[in-house]
Amino acid sequence: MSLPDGLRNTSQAKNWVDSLPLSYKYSAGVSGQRFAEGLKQGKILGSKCSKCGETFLPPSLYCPNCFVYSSEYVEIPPYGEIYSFAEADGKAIALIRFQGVTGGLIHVVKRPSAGKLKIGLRVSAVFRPAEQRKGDLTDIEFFEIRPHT
Amino acid sequence: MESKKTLPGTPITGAEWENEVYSFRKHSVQLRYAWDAGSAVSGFLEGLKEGRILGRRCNRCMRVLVPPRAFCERCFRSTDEWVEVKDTGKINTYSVSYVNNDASRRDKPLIVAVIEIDGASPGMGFLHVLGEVEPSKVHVDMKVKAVWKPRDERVGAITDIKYFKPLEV
Amino acid sequence: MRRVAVVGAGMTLFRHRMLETGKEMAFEASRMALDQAGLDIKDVDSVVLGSAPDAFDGVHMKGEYLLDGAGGTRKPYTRVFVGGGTGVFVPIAAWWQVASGVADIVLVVGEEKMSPLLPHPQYAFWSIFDPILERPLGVTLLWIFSLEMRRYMHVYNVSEEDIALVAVKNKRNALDHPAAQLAANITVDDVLKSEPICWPVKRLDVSPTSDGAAAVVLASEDVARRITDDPVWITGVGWNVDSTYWTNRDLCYPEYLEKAANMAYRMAHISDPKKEIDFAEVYDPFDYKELHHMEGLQLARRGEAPKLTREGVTQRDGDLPINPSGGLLGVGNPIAAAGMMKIAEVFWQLRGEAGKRQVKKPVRRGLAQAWGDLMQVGTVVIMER
Amino acid sequence: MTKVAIIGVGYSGYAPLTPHMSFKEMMFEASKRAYTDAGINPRTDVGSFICCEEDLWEGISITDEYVPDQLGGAQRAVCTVSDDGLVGLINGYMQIKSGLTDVVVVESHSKLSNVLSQGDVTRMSFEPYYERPFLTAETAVALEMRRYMFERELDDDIPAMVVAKNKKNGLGNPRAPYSAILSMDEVLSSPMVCEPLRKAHIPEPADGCSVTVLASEEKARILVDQPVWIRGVGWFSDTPWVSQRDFSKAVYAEGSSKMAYKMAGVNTPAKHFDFIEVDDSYGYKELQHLEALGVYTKENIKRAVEVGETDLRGPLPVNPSGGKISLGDMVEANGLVRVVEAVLTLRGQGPRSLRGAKHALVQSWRGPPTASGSTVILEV
Repeated sequence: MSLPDGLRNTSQAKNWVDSLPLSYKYSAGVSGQRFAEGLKQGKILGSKCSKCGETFLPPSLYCPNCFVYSSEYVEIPPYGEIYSFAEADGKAIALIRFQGVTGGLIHVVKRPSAGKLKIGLRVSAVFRPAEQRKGDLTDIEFFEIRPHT
Repeated sequence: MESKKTLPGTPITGAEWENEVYSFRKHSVQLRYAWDAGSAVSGFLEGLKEGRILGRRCNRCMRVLVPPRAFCERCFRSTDEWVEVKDTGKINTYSVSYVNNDASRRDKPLIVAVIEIDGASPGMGFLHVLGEVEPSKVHVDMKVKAVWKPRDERVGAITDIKYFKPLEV
Repeated sequence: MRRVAVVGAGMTLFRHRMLETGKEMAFEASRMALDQAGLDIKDVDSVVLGSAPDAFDGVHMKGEYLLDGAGGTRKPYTRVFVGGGTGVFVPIAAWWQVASGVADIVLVVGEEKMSPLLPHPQYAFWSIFDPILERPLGVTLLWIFSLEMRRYMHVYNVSEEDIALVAVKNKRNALDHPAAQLAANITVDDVLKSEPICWPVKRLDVSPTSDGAAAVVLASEDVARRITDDPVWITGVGWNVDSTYWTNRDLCYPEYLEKAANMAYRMAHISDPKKEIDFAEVYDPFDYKELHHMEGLQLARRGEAPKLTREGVTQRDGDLPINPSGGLLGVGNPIAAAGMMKIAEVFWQLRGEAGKRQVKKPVRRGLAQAWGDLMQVGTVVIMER
Repeated sequence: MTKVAIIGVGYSGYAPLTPHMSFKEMMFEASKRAYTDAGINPRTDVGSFICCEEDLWEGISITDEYVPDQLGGAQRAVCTVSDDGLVGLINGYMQIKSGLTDVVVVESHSKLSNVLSQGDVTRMSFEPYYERPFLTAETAVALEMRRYMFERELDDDIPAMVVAKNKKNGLGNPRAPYSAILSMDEVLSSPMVCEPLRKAHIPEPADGCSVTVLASEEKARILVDQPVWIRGVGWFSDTPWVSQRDFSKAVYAEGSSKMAYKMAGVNTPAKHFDFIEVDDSYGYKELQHLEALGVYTKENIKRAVEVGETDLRGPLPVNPSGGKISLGDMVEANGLVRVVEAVLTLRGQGPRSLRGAKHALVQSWRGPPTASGSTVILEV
């Protein structure tokens, strides 16, 4: 749109530069708090729906399918497999799925010293030492390929 | 709901928040933008740099619009011409702010006002701050005048006007 | 146009900070609303969510983020937004889904989690202003409210004392609300002596920032008659947005609200709202706004709302109870959830389920209203037994 | 209940940069065109205005404050549907169907060139506790892309062929700023952004505004000679958790199209449409979406691309406009941009080979990290 007496050369077109500095402190939430406490103990916790029996990761206060309160938190063995992965800047991010669990965790996968990453490779979580854990996902340092898989 | 004594929800106290007894995740980011001012506001900003306040006239409803825009919202048509209005006006409404925009207290209160600009259509004006006046002396309909930054400090911004001050004192 | 009923409502506590994530609060309110309606999530055809600026929750496109908590997983789901007017607008957006025949049962959710933003949620409001013409002045939301309040006081010669009566009433009403964040027995003097924030606005003239969620379930007539003996009908909806250029308008009277109300009154066949509306939940983020909005809704003549308030007409046992819930001033202001709280209150009042908050006179028709943007949008819903 | 038609379309911008206009002026231009096209005056003839935008793409919180004036909507029923423009159109459709009003304006725009922190804005759309620490838009897309290609046993050349096709289609479209002659090899040799995602797969950002005017049947017949009828609408969301999705399929596109097909009585989507406009982000999304829409299957999608069935002159042209790959990514306007393209094509103002086309499908997706999308079925 241009006015009959509007801009006629590019030097007349102004733009205004400013920024929106935003700083947040997000609560992990009711289920996130349980998950965080699990991490501190070196455990991965999922939630189980009392109605459909499905187990979810990340754990949730409610079953996303049945939309009722989840009945319990269950420990998920820290062994999973690579559902997919993406590589950039020498780092690999993967979605790791666990047997019998809906969902999974997105995390860093340490590349194997020999061979390439592949879909379906079996991985396990490597936790930081207990005293370094803070109750968030970085308590898991990375996932690594399990030998002989 | 009557029968339900307690509603769902888990409040966090100020101390629990400050001491982080729960798990929190933090994220800070600086989102940067460069908004295209467009034809009307570019002209307005250029005017401010020159120490002038510009409006746009709609030749159908004959209103002089300040701040200027490329369209008349009442007639839904392009506005027709630039009009230089005065740098004086009267206070439509005002208030005294004791807080900053992050809710922290100000050292010194700030008087803010909507100023109807002389030469614009009645009731047309913009937001600015007042200076050289005590809060208790300000009143609605008070005549005010723009105090400009020196020419070489003006950059084409609403803050090229430092503040408005009473005309009568 | 199919008839549309409200068949259930639910809400969380309103608090300054909650442990629950936005998703979790949305779930808790939604679950309660579905339980009251006796419905399962599989019965729900569609979900509409309302939530105010993303800058509060700290998630871009937060409608998408909140989706599973609001019950939208693998369903038609969307979010609508008209600033502070959102809470009363969400059921309107759900209403047209049912009225058009596209959906039979719609879950309607309002959520706000303001606490994540540091150092204070108020900061987000800086970013609602024009980036070129207003933000460089360091503008806050409180400025524009105080400017509007001052203008209203000036034009209609309203005193700070009259305005303070609203805060006193609403905070006291909220003593009976189980969700309330700022219920209190205070006096006019307490309000007048509270710390000035942006004169004429003082600390006790203002509602708090809050976390919270509220939800209702809408159903088509067929479904409503099947699942409940006590449906509450939505008989009028209206909304209106004024010009962005708020410094070009006379802030003493909300014309846009009058137009929004008239849209709803026409639909509900109401010609004399003052007589035909039994009670109202009007938007009260600041005490003067209740007065302003009563006038815009034509429940009072221009400048007359302070007088009605003084005379006790707007008390729970008055002729025209206003904000029997305790309003935003007393219950709290998780923005979109606060508007939905008003919808829920009208529903509970009409069904006689408001407990200690139940207004004294028998009620058949109530109104909920919200407001927002740059003092610019009015949203109105009329509900009837 | 009344039928609903699109009676006017307008657009503005559609360029990498638009420094000569503010977003308001861009909206004014697009809406003026749409109103002229529909023969209406927005101040007297419109019952409702719907805008689709998101705060952080505008750099303004409660951005709906800034929309009414330039649309002719001041002191009118205006609202924001915080969703893709196509969902805005669907809400307008329902408003008319409900009997609330008989003319609705739907608007959506992008000023992405004004967003200097595009990556940071997108990053903020991820769930903050579990997903944001590890994901960017590119990583999230690459994860899905790899899995989808793995399950369909697609080589890199298949998404590249889609990109090359849509770049080429755009050359015939005067509105498509990113059209080009680009070989498959050039796509495959473009820089790797996040393996397997390459730069050439990613739609480039663009500024632009699209406006449509909807009307009831009665109004439409009075106002215009050539209404384009909305026969079916659908919108749908999969789980918001990236980690809980099945990357092999676009559940949202399947859900939204099923809803629209049911409404329109479409039983065999593969045979029903003269052309289709689908979201074609990253090349592979076009394929994933076509499967979800039921016009191809996971068994025959690869071959369809290889033999050129979806080419402009093939049996089922897909994205004759050039798609997002050629038009650019206009965020929340993407769906409405394609509606404008489809309407113009149905009116005979699109590619020559599609003159006489009667049935079209428009599908949209909100982009990463969402799994939300919508479908509209149009007919002349």
